[in-house]
Amino acid sequence: MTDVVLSCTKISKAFGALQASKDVSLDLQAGEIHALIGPNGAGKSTLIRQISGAMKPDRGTVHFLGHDVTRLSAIERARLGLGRSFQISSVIPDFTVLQNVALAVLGDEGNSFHFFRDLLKGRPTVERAETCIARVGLEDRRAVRAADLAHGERRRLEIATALALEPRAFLLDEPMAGMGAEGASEMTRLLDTLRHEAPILLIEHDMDAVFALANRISVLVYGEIIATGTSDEIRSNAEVRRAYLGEEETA
Amino acid sequence: MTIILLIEQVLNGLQFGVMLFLMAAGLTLVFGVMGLINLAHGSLYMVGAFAAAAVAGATGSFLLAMAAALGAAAIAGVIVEMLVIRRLYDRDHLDQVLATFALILIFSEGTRWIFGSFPLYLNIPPYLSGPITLPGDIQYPLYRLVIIGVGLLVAAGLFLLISRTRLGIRIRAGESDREMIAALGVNISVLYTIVFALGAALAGLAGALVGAIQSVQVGMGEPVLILAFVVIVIGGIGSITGALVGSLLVGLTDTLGRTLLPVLFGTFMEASAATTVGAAIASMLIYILMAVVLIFRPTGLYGAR
Amino acid sequence: MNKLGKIALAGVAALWAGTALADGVKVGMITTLSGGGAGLGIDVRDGFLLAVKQSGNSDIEVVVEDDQRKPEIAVQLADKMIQSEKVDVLTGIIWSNLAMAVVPSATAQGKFYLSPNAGPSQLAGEGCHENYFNVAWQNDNLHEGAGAYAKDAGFKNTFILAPNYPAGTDALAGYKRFYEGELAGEVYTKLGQTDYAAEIAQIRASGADSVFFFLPGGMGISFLKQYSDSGIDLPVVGPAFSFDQGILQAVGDAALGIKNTSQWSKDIDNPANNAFVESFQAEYGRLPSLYASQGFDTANLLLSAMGKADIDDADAFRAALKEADFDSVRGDFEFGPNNHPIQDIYVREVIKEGDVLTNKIVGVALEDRGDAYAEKCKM
Amino acid sequence: MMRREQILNGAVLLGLIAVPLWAWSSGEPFIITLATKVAVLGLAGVGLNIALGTGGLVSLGHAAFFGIGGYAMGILASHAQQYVPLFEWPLLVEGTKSMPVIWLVAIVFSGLAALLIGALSLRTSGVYFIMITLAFAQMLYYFAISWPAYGGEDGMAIYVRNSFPGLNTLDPIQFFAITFVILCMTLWFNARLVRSPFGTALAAARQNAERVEAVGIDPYKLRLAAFVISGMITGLAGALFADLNRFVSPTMFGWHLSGELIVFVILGGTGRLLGPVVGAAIFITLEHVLGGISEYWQIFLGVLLLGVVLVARGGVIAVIAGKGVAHD
Repeated sequence: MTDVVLSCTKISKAFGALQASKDVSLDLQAGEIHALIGPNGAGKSTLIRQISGAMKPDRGTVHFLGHDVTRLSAIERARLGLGRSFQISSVIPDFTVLQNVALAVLGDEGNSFHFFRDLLKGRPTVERAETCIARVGLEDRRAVRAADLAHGERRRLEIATALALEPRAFLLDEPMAGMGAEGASEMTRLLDTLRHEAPILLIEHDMDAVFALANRISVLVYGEIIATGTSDEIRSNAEVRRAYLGEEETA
Repeated sequence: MTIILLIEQVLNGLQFGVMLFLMAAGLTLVFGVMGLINLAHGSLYMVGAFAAAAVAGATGSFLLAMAAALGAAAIAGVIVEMLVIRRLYDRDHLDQVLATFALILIFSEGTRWIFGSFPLYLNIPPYLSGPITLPGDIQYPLYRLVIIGVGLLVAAGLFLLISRTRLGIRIRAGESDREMIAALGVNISVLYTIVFALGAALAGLAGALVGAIQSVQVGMGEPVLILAFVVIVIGGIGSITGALVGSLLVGLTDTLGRTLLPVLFGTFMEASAATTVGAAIASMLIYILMAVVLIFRPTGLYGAR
Repeated sequence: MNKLGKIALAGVAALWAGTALADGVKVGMITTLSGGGAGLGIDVRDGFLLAVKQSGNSDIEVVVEDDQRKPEIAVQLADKMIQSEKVDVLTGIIWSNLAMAVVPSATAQGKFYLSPNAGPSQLAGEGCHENYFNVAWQNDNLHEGAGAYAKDAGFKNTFILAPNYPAGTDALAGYKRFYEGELAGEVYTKLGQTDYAAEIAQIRASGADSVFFFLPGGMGISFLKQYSDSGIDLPVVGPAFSFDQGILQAVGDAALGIKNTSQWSKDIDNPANNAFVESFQAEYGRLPSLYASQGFDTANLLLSAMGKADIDDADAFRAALKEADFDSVRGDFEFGPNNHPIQDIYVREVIKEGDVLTNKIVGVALEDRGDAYAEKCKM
Repeated sequence: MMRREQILNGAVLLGLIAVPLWAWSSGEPFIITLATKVAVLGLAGVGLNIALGTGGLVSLGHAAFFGIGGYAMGILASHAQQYVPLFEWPLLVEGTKSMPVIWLVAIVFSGLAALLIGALSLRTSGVYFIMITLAFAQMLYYFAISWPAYGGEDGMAIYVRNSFPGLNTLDPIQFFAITFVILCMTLWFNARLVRSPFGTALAAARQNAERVEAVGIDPYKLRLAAFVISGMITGLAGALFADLNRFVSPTMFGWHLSGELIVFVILGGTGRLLGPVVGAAIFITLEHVLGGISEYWQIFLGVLLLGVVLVARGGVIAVIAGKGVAHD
């Protein structure tokens, strides 16, 4: 439990009067899935944007693989190996599955400034992309435009894209959102194997999946982490129960 | 350069800026509410000037001419909005640029077809013509003061309209959320037509006011259009305050640049070279201003970030 | 031009096309018929075609094209007329920059070019050509006339302004060539500028005793309206361009009484001019302008040469043109060594005839004026 | 759908070469000139299309690069014409009448200008980008008008077309051949570019910039590179256009030209390989045909453009070859 891959220390962020993150400290250790849960509007997405670099915190630091990355942009963090998938499905709609993943491989290879060679004829690139596509089970759909994929398929494409970056840590923002029961369990299996590749910071509303997968869970309420612990610890935490079930208890 | 001359030039800059504001207000409103880039805004300015010249020629009344300019531009605005513009709201800027570029061609050549190739006559009415003496013994044309007055009145009226009236509330709502106000039962397409006609009428008024001291001719709208775009981009697109500040900034920069730069260059250059170089830099000045503003504030002075 | 006139014109053109003779002359007219400045091109064309029509000469065929005031288009039209239409003579261009784009290569290909309006200094000096004849003026002429008038009128301290482009700098140079007083100020404005408040304020503050300006087209209209409203009552002098028939009604009473210089005026009393003014009005229903007179003279020069020589004999035809043996509506007219006019420059004053603003001649600024560049021309 | 577009592309290029050949054989040199104009303006549009179609950068200032290319030709050729060196210090630089040298200079300088303008303009986006590019072009326009050394508003006439080794450039058909070959080479380059890693990333950045950042690629750099390439091609077209007319003037910097280039791209089909060429061909044909019918031909042009925007969405190529822009 000493191998910390990603950590943030006392992150704060305010939008005017709204305190979106308040002294948040959080870490992600090798081999684990660390789930971040919380009611709507708790500031989960704001937090993950600060970790990915899309937004700068007002105070606090972010460390990744031992580097202080607080001042680095999203692009630079991505190059260090911080792989992110998005809450709102954001693949490139006009690209095929293969192109989408190949783009990520390209980003990982670090040189997109080739003007002449055909991307889809570059053998190593395509092979890597296809491996990732196969891992999420989309090999039959590789020539389909992302916009034409079913919702669950698009989610898996996201994961394939994140895989292609060969990240040292995953940031996954609601990968199960909008999936049917079957899709969700398939995704759960996939994530379960992924954690050995790189640890996962998972934001998810599907509590079944969270409790089945997560090694640790942190609960974010009004921008503050009120509890961190194993599934059992969280289930029995009084403050968490109050936050989630508060109204029922008083009723 | 004396202080009196400087004050006079500041007044000139102010008047130029106020005139630009009349153009820019409509442009920025249409962009803010409907998200539309309207290159044909300058054509509505031209329509106003031609309508005013035609009516003034027929009736001899300047006030009637102004009313005609407002009316004609508003009507032209409504027609264009209903036939063309409303089909463009959901399109990207590229389609809007192309379609309104096409409208410029149609308006310009159509006007030439109706009114011929020669400039029309429109003049200041006798009761507004000639200079008056301001405190400090400054001689200044009354008509230009009237333009400044009308422009400031329109600005005040627009601020009241936006902040105090039901229409204004809807306009502001339309800027932030189209579906929402549609859901609230406001007829959005009527609202859009009204906003567009309002912008058109302001452009027409500007054209008529300016037509009396400039040349009423085909193509008169294009240079003003580009300036109005410079204004709203500097001010921040969609912001009336930005349009006002941007207008005055552009008006003053252009006027003072024209007069001060050649003098400035004259301090270290040979006189006739200073005149030409100064004039050359002065003609580029507002574009330089715009580029500098955008480099430091990529969405303009009052633009949404 | 009204629609009826246009239909008639198309008919005439069709007629000519049908009767092209083996040794006829084919004329390519490239002029500005659309967009800003179209009025000038239309006048040149109408004046030219009127002369052709009056001559009754069926050996001449005219092809008219619109250059949209764009130099690229003018160049392409010239290519078209030379390559496809196989014209013998080109004419019609209004603007100096378009002339500079077209004329040198046309004359280099052995075509004649007769200029009905533009006379840039390069084409009068080092860039002159034996096949290039200017029937209007060298660009500086009217400004020189204005300078000469200013000297005669005893102006001592003039404020001068023009747009910041070559014709503008040439204009001020031309004025200064004959003017002998001091300059109260010299200002270059932005090309296409419409508001002159800043310049007018400078004029007011400068202590000038007179103003000279060259601001063609809409720029001049704007300047004059704003100047007259400013309450400054210094005398103004300028070239005829801002006081010409097509533009004067738009300037309005602001122009009344202003002296301007021109090589032509509708009240020049000679038979050719009287007939021209009358027949132009009868044909087109408006008073002829300076540009119409230049178009008319250009056609008559060409017709006079056609009567003397065959176009296929270029040397003879050139000599015939050079003789300038036609009745110019402006009175005496001959070509200098560089094929530019030697002519009188008149001073006109803007007056009102009934409701119509027009000009009358009040004096002569320069007599038998050639131009300043002729000695640089080596033909 | 892709197949149909490829067939159409082939047909367009074949048409573009067949028309002048026919005109050549039947002694209609002006038609060749028109075809050359299509090739050159199409080339400028192909340049713009890289920024606009692939990169999604709506530049209303590409006249800046077109004009720089034109002036590169004008300045070099006028110095060569007058036997006056450009400058003698720190090293002697003479003018030249050699097309390849002129092209190189045009490409380098328009590329440098695009680098500078792009680096500043790409800090903005949307309408602001449209307007700031326009602002830079207007600056150059007014500069060119009031810069007396090279003709100011009068521009510069170069009386004899510049030379190309082994060819007589004054012969319309030979000059057409030069422009056509350059156009084809550029199209080939463009086709490669779109499928290259760079082109893929650029197209991705157009559709979803945040995604591109998330995979560790900087969209700003992609766009800047695209803008520079785009400017260089448009600059080359400017040099050719100047040679076509043997004349350069500030109107090459005018915003009408920027607008026309956009019209070519949209008319043919944004992002289509041959879109700008088709657009230019239609536009120039219309200008030629309508211009002969009526003084007020621009009204018809306006109505037609309006029709394309409102009805024929996606441009002419989309109407003929179908909507989808395929990527593999």
